[in-house]
Amino acid sequence: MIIIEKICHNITVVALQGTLDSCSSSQLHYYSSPSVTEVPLVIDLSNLDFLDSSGLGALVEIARKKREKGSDVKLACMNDKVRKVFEITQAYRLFDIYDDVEAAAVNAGNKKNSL
Amino acid sequence: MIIIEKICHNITVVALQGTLDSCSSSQLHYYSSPSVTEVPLVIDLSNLDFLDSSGLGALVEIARKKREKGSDVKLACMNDKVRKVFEITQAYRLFDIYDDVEAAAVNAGNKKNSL
Amino acid sequence: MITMTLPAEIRYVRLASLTAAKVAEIFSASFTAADNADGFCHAFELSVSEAFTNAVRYAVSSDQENMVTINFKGDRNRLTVSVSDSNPPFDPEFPSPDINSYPESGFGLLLIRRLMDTVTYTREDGRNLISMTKQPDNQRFGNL
Amino acid sequence: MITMTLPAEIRYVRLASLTAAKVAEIFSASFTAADNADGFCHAFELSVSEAFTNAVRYAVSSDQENMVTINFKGDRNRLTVSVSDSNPPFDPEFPSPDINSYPESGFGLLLIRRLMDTVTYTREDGRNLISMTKQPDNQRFGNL
Ligand SMILES: Nc1ncnc2c1ncn2[C@@H]1O[C@H](COP(=O)(O)OP(=O)(O)O)[C@@H](O)[C@H]1O
Ligand SMILES: Nc1ncnc2c1ncn2[C@@H]1O[C@H](COP(=O)(O)OP(=O)(O)O)[C@@H](O)[C@H]1O
Repeated sequence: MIIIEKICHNITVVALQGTLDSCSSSQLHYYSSPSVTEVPLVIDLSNLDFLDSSGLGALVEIARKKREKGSDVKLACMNDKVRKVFEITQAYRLFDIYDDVEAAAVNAGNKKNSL
Repeated sequence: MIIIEKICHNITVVALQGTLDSCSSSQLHYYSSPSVTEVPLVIDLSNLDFLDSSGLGALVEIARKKREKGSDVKLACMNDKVRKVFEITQAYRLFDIYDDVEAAAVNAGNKKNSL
Repeated sequence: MITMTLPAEIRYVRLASLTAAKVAEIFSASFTAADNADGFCHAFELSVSEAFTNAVRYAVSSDQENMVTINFKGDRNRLTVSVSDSNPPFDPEFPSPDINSYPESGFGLLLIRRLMDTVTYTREDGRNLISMTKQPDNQRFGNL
Repeated sequence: MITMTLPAEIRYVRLASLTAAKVAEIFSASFTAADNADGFCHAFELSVSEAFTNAVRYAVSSDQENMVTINFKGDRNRLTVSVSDSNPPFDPEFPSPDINSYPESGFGLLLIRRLMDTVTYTREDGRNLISMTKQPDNQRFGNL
């Protein structure tokens, strides 16, 4: 997996490219480490070709750690294969999910929408 | 392999996408069939990810049949992996090879350049 | 019948899942009725990713190298993939955790059960064998 | 050691060559010195495409299904892939034809010999085994 960081509306946007599975999920550990848990984050999934439950676990960990500190992570642009994993596990309930990075970044400073 | 036909400068341009190997090479047989051997052709390789010697054989057959009828096939936009096959087999000697489709189409009506 | 044998190392997980996707693609190409080929291929890609990950993650270190075997078998209108390992036995009905507790694991077998038409588990000769079957035209859970 | 066994059917050729490319990618990832990983992976992708094609093309029909076995073995700084089939024996030094005669075939073994560092051919138990080895950092013919 390739990780590209960019800034959008003063928010760090992390674009994931390729495969997020049990082999590559540890590459996301940095984003749940104490030094960055308070910083809001957008994860751009538009070039993520494949996600499995281990990759999902890494995203869930980031969400939990950030929320414990009053911050949040927003997800943007998931394709149908990625969406399927969120549907079956019901993980869509844990995340604010946007169709574009722009909208995710604008809302990144807000707490998670309650259902 | 996906084959997309388009017209450029009144010349038929066939764009190959994906893999041209022993499984897919028969998809090119039409272009060496008697009904089209007299028609000049450009083959756009920009989206061809992989070529092997069976795929090369199909291209060589098209060139031979067209030249027998005084026509020609020009190749455009080969990537490094495809070029490697032309180098090792020296098949580059049999073809006029262009860096862009435009140039190939403009020259498609001409006989093969002599070396 | 296609067989692949791999060391139980996590660096091979994508090789396993890509192989599954490609086998499913070739298999579904023989069905004109397969109007959901993408979902069919993804079901195999994801299920094999989960099963191979588990085979590696729950491996018990031994003198011999642990090997994982992946087997594909097309049977008329169904494709079956089985993954076998030499790990301790496990419960294939393992209940998945409550998502609201932010679980970081526990969804592998749930995904497999939901993506596939049939899942069977057998224990034989000291090996686990999880066998997963799906029809290309079965849209129940496989559609993308 | 990774092993794949496939029926000798041409529809599996891309599965074979993609598997080779992926194994080579994983293997070369463990070499920081591999400044030509693309060429290394392509050498395996193309050589296996050629060897598997030949295994299918020159198969003799039999009662039993013909199977092709592909074997990968990483040995310190070299990756070896071998392809074995139950076809009649052949000459691995088969000379390639003159390109000026517009040959439509005959370049498979030439490509293998040029892309790989070492190629050996053995005949054992009624099977052909072509074994192809390359180092990731050997740029002789592998660079793209
Ligand atoms: N191949 C296996 N070998 C041994 N135990 C396994 C295997 N697959 C699954 N298990 C057991 O079943 C449980 C559930 O697996 P799974 O649903 O994939 O969730 P996870 O692996 O994320 O915990 C695992 O925690 C493990 O105890
Ligand atoms: N696996 C194989 N089984 C039997 N014969 C083979 C095999 N591989 C190669 N050969 C023989 O070697 C010759 C040269 O092979 P190759 O260089 O790949 O060219 P091509 O297959 O295009 O003729 C073939 O024509 C065939 O007679």
